[in-house]
Amino acid sequence: MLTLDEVCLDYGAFRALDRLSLAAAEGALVVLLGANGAGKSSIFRAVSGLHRLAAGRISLGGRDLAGVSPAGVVRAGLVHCPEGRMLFPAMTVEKNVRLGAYVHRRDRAGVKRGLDEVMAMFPVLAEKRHQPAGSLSGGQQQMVALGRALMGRPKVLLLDEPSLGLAPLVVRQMFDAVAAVNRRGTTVLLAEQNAHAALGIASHAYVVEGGRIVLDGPPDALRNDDRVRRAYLGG
Amino acid sequence: MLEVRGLTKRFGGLVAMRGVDAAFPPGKISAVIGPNGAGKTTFFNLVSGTYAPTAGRVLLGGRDVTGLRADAMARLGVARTFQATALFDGASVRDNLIIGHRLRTRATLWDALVGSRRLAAEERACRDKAEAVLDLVGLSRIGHRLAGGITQEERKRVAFALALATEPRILLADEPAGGVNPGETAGLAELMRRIVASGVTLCLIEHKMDMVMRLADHVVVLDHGERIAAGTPAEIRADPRVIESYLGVDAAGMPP
Amino acid sequence: MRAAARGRDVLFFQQVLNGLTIGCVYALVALGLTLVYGILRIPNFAHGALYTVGAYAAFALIGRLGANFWLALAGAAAVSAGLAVLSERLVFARLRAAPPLHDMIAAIALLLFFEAGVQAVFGAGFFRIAPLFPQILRFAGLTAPAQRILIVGAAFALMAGLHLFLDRTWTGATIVASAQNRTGAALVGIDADRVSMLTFAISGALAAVAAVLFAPIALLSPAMGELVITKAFVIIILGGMGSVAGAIAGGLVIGFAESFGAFYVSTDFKDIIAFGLLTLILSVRPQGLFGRIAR
Amino acid sequence: ADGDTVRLGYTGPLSGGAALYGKNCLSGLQMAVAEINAAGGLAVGGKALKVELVVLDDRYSPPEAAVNAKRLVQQSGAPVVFTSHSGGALAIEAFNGDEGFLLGAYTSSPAVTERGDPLVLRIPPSFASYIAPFVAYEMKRFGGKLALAGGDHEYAKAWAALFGPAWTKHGGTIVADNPMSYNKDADFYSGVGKVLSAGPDVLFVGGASEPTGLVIRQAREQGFAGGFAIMDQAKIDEIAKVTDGLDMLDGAVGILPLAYDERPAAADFAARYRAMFKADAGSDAALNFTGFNVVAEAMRLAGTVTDARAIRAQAEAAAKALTPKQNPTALTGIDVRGGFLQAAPICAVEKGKIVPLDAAALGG
Amino acid sequence: MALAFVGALSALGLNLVAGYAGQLNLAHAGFVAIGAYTVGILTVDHGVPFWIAFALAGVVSAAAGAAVGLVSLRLRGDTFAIFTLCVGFILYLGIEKWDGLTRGVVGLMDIPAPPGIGPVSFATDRGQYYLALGVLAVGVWLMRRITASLVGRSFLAIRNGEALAQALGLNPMRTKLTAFVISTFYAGIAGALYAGQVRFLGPDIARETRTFDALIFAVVGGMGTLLGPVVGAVGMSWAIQALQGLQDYRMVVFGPLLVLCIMFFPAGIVGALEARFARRRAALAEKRLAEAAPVPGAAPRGSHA
Ligand SMILES: Nc1ncnc2c1ncn2[C@@H]1O[C@H](COP(=O)(O)OP(=O)(O)OP(=O)(O)O)[C@@H](O)[C@H]1O
Ligand SMILES: Nc1ncnc2c1ncn2[C@@H]1O[C@H](COP(=O)(O)OP(=O)(O)OP(=O)(O)O)[C@@H](O)[C@H]1O
Ligand SMILES: [Mg+2]
Ligand SMILES: [Mg+2]
Repeated sequence: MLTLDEVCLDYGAFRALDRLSLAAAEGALVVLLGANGAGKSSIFRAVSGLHRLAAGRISLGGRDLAGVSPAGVVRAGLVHCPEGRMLFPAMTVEKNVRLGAYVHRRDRAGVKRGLDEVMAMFPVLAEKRHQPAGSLSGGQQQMVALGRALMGRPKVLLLDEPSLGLAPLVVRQMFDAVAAVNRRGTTVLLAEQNAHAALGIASHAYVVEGGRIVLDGPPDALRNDDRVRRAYLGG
Repeated sequence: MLEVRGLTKRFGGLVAMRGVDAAFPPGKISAVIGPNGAGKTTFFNLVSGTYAPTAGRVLLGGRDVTGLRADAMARLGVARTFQATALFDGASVRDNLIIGHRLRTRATLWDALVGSRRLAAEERACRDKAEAVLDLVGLSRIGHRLAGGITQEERKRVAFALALATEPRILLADEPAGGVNPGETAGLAELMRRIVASGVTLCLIEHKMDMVMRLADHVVVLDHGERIAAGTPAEIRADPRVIESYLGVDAAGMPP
Repeated sequence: MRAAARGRDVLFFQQVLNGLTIGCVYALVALGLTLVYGILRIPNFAHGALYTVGAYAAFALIGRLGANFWLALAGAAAVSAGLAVLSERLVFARLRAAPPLHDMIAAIALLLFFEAGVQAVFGAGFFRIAPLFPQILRFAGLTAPAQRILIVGAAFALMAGLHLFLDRTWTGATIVASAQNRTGAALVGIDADRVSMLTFAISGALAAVAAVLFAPIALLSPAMGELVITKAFVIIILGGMGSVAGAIAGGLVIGFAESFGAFYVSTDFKDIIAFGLLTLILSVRPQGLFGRIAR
Repeated sequence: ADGDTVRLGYTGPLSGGAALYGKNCLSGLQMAVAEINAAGGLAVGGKALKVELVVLDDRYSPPEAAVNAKRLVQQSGAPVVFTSHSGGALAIEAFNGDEGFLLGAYTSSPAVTERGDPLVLRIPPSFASYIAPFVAYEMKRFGGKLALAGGDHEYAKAWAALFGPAWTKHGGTIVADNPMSYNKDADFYSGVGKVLSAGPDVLFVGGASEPTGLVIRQAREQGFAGGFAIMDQAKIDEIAKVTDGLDMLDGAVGILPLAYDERPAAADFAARYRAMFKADAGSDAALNFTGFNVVAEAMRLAGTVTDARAIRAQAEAAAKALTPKQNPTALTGIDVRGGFLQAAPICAVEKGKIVPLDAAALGG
Repeated sequence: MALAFVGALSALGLNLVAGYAGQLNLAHAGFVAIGAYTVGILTVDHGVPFWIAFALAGVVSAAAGAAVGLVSLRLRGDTFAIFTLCVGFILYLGIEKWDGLTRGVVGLMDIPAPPGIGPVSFATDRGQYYLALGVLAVGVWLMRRITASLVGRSFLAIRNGEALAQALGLNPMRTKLTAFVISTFYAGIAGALYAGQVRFLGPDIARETRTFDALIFAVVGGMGTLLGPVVGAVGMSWAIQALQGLQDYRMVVFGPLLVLCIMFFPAGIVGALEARFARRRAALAEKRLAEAAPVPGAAPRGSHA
């Protein structure tokens, strides 16, 4: 479905991704593990067109994504739910979520249906429908971000640290939701520091370090890897 | 050395820090850990004078320094590094460090205008300091490079050098090993030991548990702006609340 | 005694009407300025020139092509919007990676260019556009030139329209979203270039409409934009840079301050009053009336 | 002056708010230059010199006028520099004596000649002569309450400073004094409202013609039924374009527009001007035209195009020697300080028509 | 050209506060005007000798700068810039309306030319030229001392990162205020020179367009470089004069030229040259290091650019 091939990405003189390759099969839930600053978000920024590649190729279902604008990427069926949520803080929850369907705006019935589905998935958002998104707690904001991303009807969903700053209970809800989305057929690429939880729902995992993939395999294999254990599983 | 009592910080409706007590003994390495958004950076911002606390007190060597601004705190010997590894990217590494020692100089505009001897002496002192700290962090050979163009690990080292150039008594390091790979992390840990050995008290925020556990003499755990535990690494590792809210050995397990 | 009191009331209401008229014109100009600033962080000094160009475009449409007032208004809006979009494409879009100061210099350069261009085409003379409604309405001792009522009515209609557009339409939402979070907007598939162009187009059109509405009670001259643009800047920092509500409120505040200042204090000092007010408000509320602190 | 060309300079507003005025003044000078050259040039010292006018824009800024004047003298060798605003003239006076060039100042402001600069010619008539007839006419027709609502620029303030005392001396009272920024403001509604609230019979107004028209218009719109004393910077025919005709101007006194001046020299000038510029001449153009001719004639009489003092010394004789064709403004002489002796005819608007007034009969 | 030197001096001051300390003060022309009027009023109305008034011009302007800076430097970024634009307007309007002191729109005339010092006379144009050149040279020399010193480094630190600079013990307010005051001192001296040169003052010299001129000088020459403002002022003054021949079309040509200039020389003329030298120097240093101590495999990631 999604493949990255020898991708390089620079911030000025600093090379954040260094000939990095990875692939996510259709329907997979792929987890990217890595420390702060390892380059997970940079991978996502490269894929979603927010940052130009220095080298390499990215393809989505056979289509080349190099040089496609973020809007074009969304239209191609790939939605990036970013780190830091990037909500529209002064807009209401409903509007935030609805704007996620911007590329499908002509399908009014579809937008309405999508909105109802998101509200059903996160009942707390239905309650806060008309409040400004900025006034919500971190966990609720993360749900808005996820809901907004789902409105884009992604074939591939990139989730960047959805558990960031969330209470353990909320983290669990979040992972439940992600797993559910994946079960319905959406390919998911999930960047996480919360390795335990992430490996619990993953079908495949990559370990990113210093802008490169240093290890990959099925979750169980990684769980048993010494290095992963030491660095990401706190033991 | 550094002590806080009942430290509280409110941002509008959000309470980012609530009644935190902590003490950082001199000559030791302390660590502050906790989940994302727990208030660790806020804690540093309060202690270093970047934010004024809503309530509570900050004591430095017994003296009440609550509410002093960051520059005053720096002059009293509290240095810090930033989570995003802030450097003056447009300047060379050496120029970064020279400005880092400015607070220990007294030359004024007048000295600059008349080209006084004091200014010359102090500029020499700043240069010497820059070389000394560069040497300490092991980066003498990249002093001429633009700070914007060096690697993440080098940035972390330069950040330490910059803080050291202020001749601090205590150094607050926010995720000093964030974004560097395990090999480099070990090098940084070594550097931190050297810094403490040179007589600087160190306090760090870190997510890399193995490093914290090996390095720290004393650990404070924050969650939701509150202190949920404090003690030696061994005590912390065994604390059920810490396991639950942070270390995340989630007994319940996640749905497949 | 009672007559005198009534006279005072009449004069007072007269000033209210006047403050409203000027305030509306200022608000329309400031709205465009604040939209562009809110989304692209460009302090567009050339905005005043778009105002000038709009007025001259309408003048040419009426005088040389015999268009009626409303047609000329639409034409002027189109011309200014077009020029605004062109300056975005040819200049500001190419400076996006440059330091913010460069946007400001470029805007100043465009201002010089447009102003000189207008003068080169139309000459330095004053012109007038005939009012759509030259009548004077009189009731209860009040006199109100119909054109002024038209300005107020049209401006409020336009502001309401703009509000509905931003609030109720997908396209409007793209603008609001981009102003609040550019990255977030890009990630839901909003085309940043399109939003920039649209924003510049709207800002140009608003400036032109303000100019054409106001032109019949004022005069056209190549420097006419300078008079309003500085006020518009005062207004957007007063209202909070990037805030739509702030631009409207700020416009009315300055309009009333000028009108009452000119009447009750001194016409000579009305500008000082407006700027003084700003200094005062900003020293108490550095983020402006409606501004958000930081980003 | 090199070889067979003599260069004279002009600095005035050619861009910005006062550009039109600057260009009107310039057109009179240009017309004089064209006519002199067409007649074979300027005969000085046995040679026929071609005349050239070097033009610089100063955006109505006095310092820029000063800088321009220096440039004109140093780079073009201009022995004479014309300027069309009092600020510029005053700025140039700071050094024209030292640098030895003649200043042709088109400003009615008396300050320009009052300081005793020996190298200055002040081209327009002094406005002092208009004041008495204006006061007499308006007070007689409308009553004794005057409101001052002129411009806040230097020239308008000088006018108001003479007009106000003349009014009270004639037995009237001043009920409001509220100068407005004719050059900078777009709307005068509040300012006009303020003076009207004092219940005046007569308004003193004036700045550039078009803003003056706006002020008059807005006064009428707010119900003012009295008269207007219009200072000479504003021209009634140009005002009428803003007030949509003369109806709103009923009861106004001002200087007679050139187009209505029926004296043969003036009418002939207007016709020639129209042929050359395809536009109606204004008095700014006519006065500058005469002014230039005085300077040219003085050069011929002095036999030099470089010695400013010698040229200045012949100015009085030159003024007297002008032919009617060179002298549409009926210049009769030049006073010792360099002020031109001429009086523009004055007029009033009565029953929708411009009627010339006899200044002498009104006590002018 | 003497006026171009005055422009350069004023741009030099603006460059210190905007280019080095990162605070774009759009009231700059107002401070030039304060300096100019100080000379004008003191010499004309109070008979103060020119050179004393000249020195006071800098002081008065700097004092006004301190007062304005204390209020306005609490604001940041664009808000600071636009706020100072408004302050500039207040200064301009103040000069225009306070006729009792400044003669308002009439203008202040008969300012004496700078009297000669010893055998040197400044009454002639040539004298004025050398005077302006001399003052400018001293201005550049002092500016060099300031910017190359620890004080100048503090300004740059504030510009490059206020939070970091503060954490390093620099007091941002005091640092910014110092830059602001020096900058307004330069403005005041530029104004004093101007008064002695033009010898007539009108409120227009405080207009925002004058600030824009100085800003354009600095940006075209190179913001944040020592000689940029001087190069810009002399170059642009020349260009504007060269375009006088175009009359009405002057700004029609000048506007696009300016845009092209900032597009293709974003760092300004001097900035571009300096960057070039810096690159060459860095390459040399790198080469020397490599020759001196070849560390195998030490070529760090990210240093390839
Ligand atoms: N805009 C930027 N400019 C310069 N460097 C950047 C920028 N964004 C990221 N970096 C650097 O690139 C590296 C990779 O960053 P990235 O955000 O991809 O890491 P990450 O794995 O997502 O980390 P985190 O867990 O903190 O989100 C880091 O060293 C970071 O400092
Ligand atoms: N300036 C501020 N204004 C408002 N809220 C703030 C501000 N700074 C921090 N916060 C809030 O305070 C809380 C604590 O943030 P803080 O940055 O201290 O967390 P942290 O423990 O450092 O997290 P991380 O590990 O992600 O760095 C967060 O909810 C954050 O949103
Ligand atoms: Mg990340
Ligand atoms: Mg933090």
